[in-house]
Amino acid sequence: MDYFIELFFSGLTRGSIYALIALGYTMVYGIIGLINFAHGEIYMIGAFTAFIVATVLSIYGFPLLAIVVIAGVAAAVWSSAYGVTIERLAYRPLRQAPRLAPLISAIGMSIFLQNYVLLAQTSDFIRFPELIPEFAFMEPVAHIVGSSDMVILVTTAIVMIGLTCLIKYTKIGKAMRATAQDKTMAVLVGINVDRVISATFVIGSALAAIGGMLIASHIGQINFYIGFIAGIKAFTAAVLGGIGSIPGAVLGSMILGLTESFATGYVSSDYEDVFAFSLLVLILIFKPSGLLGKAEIQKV
Amino acid sequence: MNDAPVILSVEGLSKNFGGIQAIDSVDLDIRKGEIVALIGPNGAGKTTFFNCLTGIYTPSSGDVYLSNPESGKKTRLNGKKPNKITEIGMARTFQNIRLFPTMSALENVMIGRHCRTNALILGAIFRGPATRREEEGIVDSSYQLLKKVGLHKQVNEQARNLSYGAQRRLEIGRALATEPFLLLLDEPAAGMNPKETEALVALIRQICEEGHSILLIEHDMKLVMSLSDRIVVMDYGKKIAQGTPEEVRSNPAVIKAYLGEDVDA
Amino acid sequence: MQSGLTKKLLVAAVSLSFAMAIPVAGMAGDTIKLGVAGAQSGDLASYGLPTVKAAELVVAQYNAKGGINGKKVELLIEDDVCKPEVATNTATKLVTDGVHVVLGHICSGATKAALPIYKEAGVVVMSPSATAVDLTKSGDYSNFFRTIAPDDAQAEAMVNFAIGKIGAKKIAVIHDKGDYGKGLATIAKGMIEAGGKAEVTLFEGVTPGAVDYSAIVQKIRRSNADAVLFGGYHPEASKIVSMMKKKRMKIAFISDDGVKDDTFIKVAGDKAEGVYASGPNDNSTNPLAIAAIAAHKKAYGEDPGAFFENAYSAALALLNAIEKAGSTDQAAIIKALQTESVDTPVGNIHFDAQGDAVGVGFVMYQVQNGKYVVVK
Amino acid sequence: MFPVKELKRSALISLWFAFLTFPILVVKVDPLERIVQWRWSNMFYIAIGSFVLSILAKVYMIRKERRDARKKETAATEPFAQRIIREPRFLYPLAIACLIFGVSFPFLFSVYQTNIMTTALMYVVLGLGLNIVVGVAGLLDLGYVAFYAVGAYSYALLNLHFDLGFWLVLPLGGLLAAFLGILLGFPVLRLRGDYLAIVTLGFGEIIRLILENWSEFSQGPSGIANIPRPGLFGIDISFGGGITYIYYLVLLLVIFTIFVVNRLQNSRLGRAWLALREDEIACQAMGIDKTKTKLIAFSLGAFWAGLVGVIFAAKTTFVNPASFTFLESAIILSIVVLGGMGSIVGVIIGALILILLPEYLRALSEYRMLAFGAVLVIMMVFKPNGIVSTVRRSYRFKGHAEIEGDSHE
Repeated sequence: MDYFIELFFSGLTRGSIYALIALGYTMVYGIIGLINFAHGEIYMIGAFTAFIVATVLSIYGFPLLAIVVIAGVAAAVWSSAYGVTIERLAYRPLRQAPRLAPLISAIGMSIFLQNYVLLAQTSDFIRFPELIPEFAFMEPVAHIVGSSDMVILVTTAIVMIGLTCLIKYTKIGKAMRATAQDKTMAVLVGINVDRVISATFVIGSALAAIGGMLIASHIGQINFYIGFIAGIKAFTAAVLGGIGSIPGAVLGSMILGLTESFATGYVSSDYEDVFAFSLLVLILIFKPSGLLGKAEIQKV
Repeated sequence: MNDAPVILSVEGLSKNFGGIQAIDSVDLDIRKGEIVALIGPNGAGKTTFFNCLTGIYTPSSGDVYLSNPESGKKTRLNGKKPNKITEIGMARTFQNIRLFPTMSALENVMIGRHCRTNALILGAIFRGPATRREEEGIVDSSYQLLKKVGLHKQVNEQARNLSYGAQRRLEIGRALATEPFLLLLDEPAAGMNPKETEALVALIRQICEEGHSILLIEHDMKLVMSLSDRIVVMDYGKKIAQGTPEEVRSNPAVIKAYLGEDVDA
Repeated sequence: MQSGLTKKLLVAAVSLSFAMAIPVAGMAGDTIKLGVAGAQSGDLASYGLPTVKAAELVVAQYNAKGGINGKKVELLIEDDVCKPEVATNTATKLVTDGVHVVLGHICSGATKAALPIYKEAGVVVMSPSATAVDLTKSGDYSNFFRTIAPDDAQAEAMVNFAIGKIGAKKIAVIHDKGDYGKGLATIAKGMIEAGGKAEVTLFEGVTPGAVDYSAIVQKIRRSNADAVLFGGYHPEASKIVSMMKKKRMKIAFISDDGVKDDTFIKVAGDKAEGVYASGPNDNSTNPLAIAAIAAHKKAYGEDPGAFFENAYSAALALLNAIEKAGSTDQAAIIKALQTESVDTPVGNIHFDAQGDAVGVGFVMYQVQNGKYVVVK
Repeated sequence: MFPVKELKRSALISLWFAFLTFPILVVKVDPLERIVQWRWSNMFYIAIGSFVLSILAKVYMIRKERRDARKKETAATEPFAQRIIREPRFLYPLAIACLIFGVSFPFLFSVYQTNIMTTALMYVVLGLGLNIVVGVAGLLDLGYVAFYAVGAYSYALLNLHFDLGFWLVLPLGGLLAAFLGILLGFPVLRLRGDYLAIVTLGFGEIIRLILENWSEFSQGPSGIANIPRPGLFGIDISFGGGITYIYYLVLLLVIFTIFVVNRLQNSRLGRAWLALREDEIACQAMGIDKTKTKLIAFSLGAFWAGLVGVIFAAKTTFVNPASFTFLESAIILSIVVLGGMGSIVGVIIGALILILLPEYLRALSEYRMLAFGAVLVIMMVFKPNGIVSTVRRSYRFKGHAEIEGDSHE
């Protein structure tokens, strides 16, 4: 039973990280219908910014709590700045273009950002400072659930609730929902669609940055390539849950995380990704719009 | 007229979308050579009815049978795919025009010939005599159809560049290319000016005289009254009346359904 | 308008042919051309770039002395991204550019793809890091040498250490699914099973880049292993090691040369403490190694990366062989490599008939107080 | 000539970029030595660079607007490339010139150049194959590389275990890939757009992971070496000769592919694919069997990937799973989109650009991939429809010389 619980929590941790990244995918997709392949790179840049800021602060002798807060805020700010800039440069000019053009632009952006960080920083793996301390009260269960797992789970939960409130109750949230449903109508009722799209990129990027900081602190290392795999997985999770749906992204991420964890635990980690992708294919065969995605009724 | 063979028979057709009854046990027979109009206020379920007949939606209950007037072969359509139904001999046009926008007018019609021709990969690559003959046949008959719908001067024009009326006519031409014995027209006159509508009426008559039966949805009452042999009226998914134009015109249920709308216009 | 179009066409055609022709112009001149091939971009760049720097340092040193037999040494640096299909292009490019000897490639797969091309062209190749056993022992590649010991020698050192020194009875063999890691792990597994003194309780690959390794670590614990043998590189190793520490596991972690790298200690930090790794003989007191590292720090302002010493040694060995042979003829260089010993940062080495360096063996290291020290 | 307002805008842009790149580009930290390195010069370069670039971009925009305005006044003119393709008078001589150039290539250039060109031509075929799936039939396939891998491993494994020769495996590899295409296509082709994309991506990864992990079958990540090059009636060819030989082989395959794809596009099947891309519902209503037509496109595309896969194995003489990553699929897709979806000439140009570019960018060494990514973005932003758009065939009928609309846009 212990083993099961261990795997369960490890799956949840994974799922939470996927969820933080998947939300960005799903929000952007919901609004402009674009698979933002550069989103994984935003996550990576968030992690790098957090690393740089945290290290500088620790060299100047700041206390841990201040470091965590400032690094987190800085990561979110700069990731959002990158997100908005990418949208402005690589996606906005292509809004009227054929469907695949922004996709290729996104792939190009992803390659560019990877190499940008590679050149500006380093090709090597670097050690990420431990921003999450080992809590004493977690010690009895540390062999099952670590402190950082706990922090990740709690943070993700808080972020999810915050995001839901934001989208449900705030003005910008309502504008986002309106834009996602019908862009032309949104313009007609006086919503500044450009600003809504930018806001979407800001929120999505900030979430990814928080995810990047948490996971980097959890596994203790980063390099310029981490965004790619995490991005693909998170994207898979978003599609699994029904791309465009926010609860779907969370559900999909958790299912993906748990599947991988249990597949590793009970079958073999050799095929953990095979399980993940097979699950995706299976679910989509039976539910072609993902778990919580709206089944499109063809208007004829 | 009434002893002509029934080619389409719909028995108790119903369709619901998650609790909403879009069509409620509708019966309908169409005989060979008839022009039948389906009318009713907006949201009455006319287009849904079309979609159920043509296989785009699967009916929730009821049966649809299509009989080939020549061979007399009767086929149950429920659950058949749209392309199969077209192959059996029923073709349609769409309320909101669905042409292939970047393909030329001719190519749009040529697509209609698809289900009556056979060439596949090897034929396309080697382009043997049989394939070449078939291809010539496609081009030829498609051109004739364009001529029939009056678009032979716009053969190579991209469909999206055609005028609204021309697009509607092209859709009819494309549907005819599948050699249907029953043609379903969904608001063929929508958006046309009086002159265009007049030409359309003539075209529909001509098509009917050439042996195609026609079922059409239309809001233009003048067109409906002058063209149809029979009119079927739907409201809230139910068939509320049917009969000759005169019968329908004086039916109180119909007038009630159209409350305020000028039926005689 | 028509003539305008024709003219435009003509201009386009001419400029196109010029554009294609430019890179063809080879560099003339009487130099010795040392090619350096390996991953210099992409996710494996960190394994390939140190080799470039090593070559630059060695060549600068030679040229400062006036070159080899009066000829300057010229570097031809080409990226292969560690991909076989790119490696064949890289190799062809180097051969076309008239390369005399090649330092590289970095990955075994890319090396295997490139070697037939060098072989046809009569170019000697020496890799600082390609450890696949069949590169030398299959006898397929007479022109291949390396300054790193092959996987089987390393696997043997690791297994002997785990069973003999640590006294492990149950061993979990983990790898990174990669060419190097999985190859090594497979050999080690075979050795453990053939030896009969211990059993393999788990043999699995982890996914590089996965966001979390706790599931596999739990699985290792459940397998009741008393030692983990890991085949792969340091990023995965440090993730597993820190996860094991977090899960309060205290069993021995024994890894390979891909982990015996200071970057591992830098990345894993205090979690690295106590980790065992096999690596080339201890060179920390070797004056050449000390000098090479110092030169690197001076030139690039940082510590050298992976396989730097092997690459530095390979560059020295190649240039020394050319110097001793007095020519760039393949047979002469091979003969010199096999007969003439040379002092390098990895020791005094020469090469056996198969191409493996004699004098390069493996010893076990342990991380103690943030440094790798030899376990006696 | 340049308004002050624009200068101010450019200054703001340059400030923004200075801010944006600040942590990554300016600060470099060493957590162990506890050193912070402030590289202020980088910020300076970025500020200047983005200022100049934004001005250049603005100038370009202004000019483009003027040009567009002028275009509206005069008759719409087709782009240069388009006009060449539409006019047989130009197209045929150009095609013949290309052919002559292609045939004489190994004599004009070095072995290395020939080798690179071979790779580029292989991607031309891959691009044309994927073009059937994505460009013509409109099915977004992000796992195309899986079929490429199937071809490559067919040759590697069949040769290893059964000693089958290149010429026998060439069609076999194609057929195996096509078969796999059908097998995969059945369940997934009813998915729409982006869902299909992610499933094919997943499928591509599954194939790679199986090759990587199932060592008993595929020799795992260490790959299969010493795959023989194709023979020529039993004659052993030297290295340089071998490269030239494979070059001609691939050139032949390119010509064959162009021929076939061209014929397919103007056939009953090709029209059905296009129609499917434009409107699935209408397509079905016109009696086209959606599933069957999609399956044919999917497996035909796979067939080509399989063919090139076999050649890949023979050319590289070594295969391992690392050659078949998602990035490869992305590059082939980029070729199709960049060149112009559905256009044969476009795909050829796209492949030549995207494959030759990184090779000739070698001079930029470590900045190579950075430049590559930037080029992809810039090309898409300035030419979102690809370099060459599709040209549909026009038909002429006797006695109707006055047919309107002969000119396409």
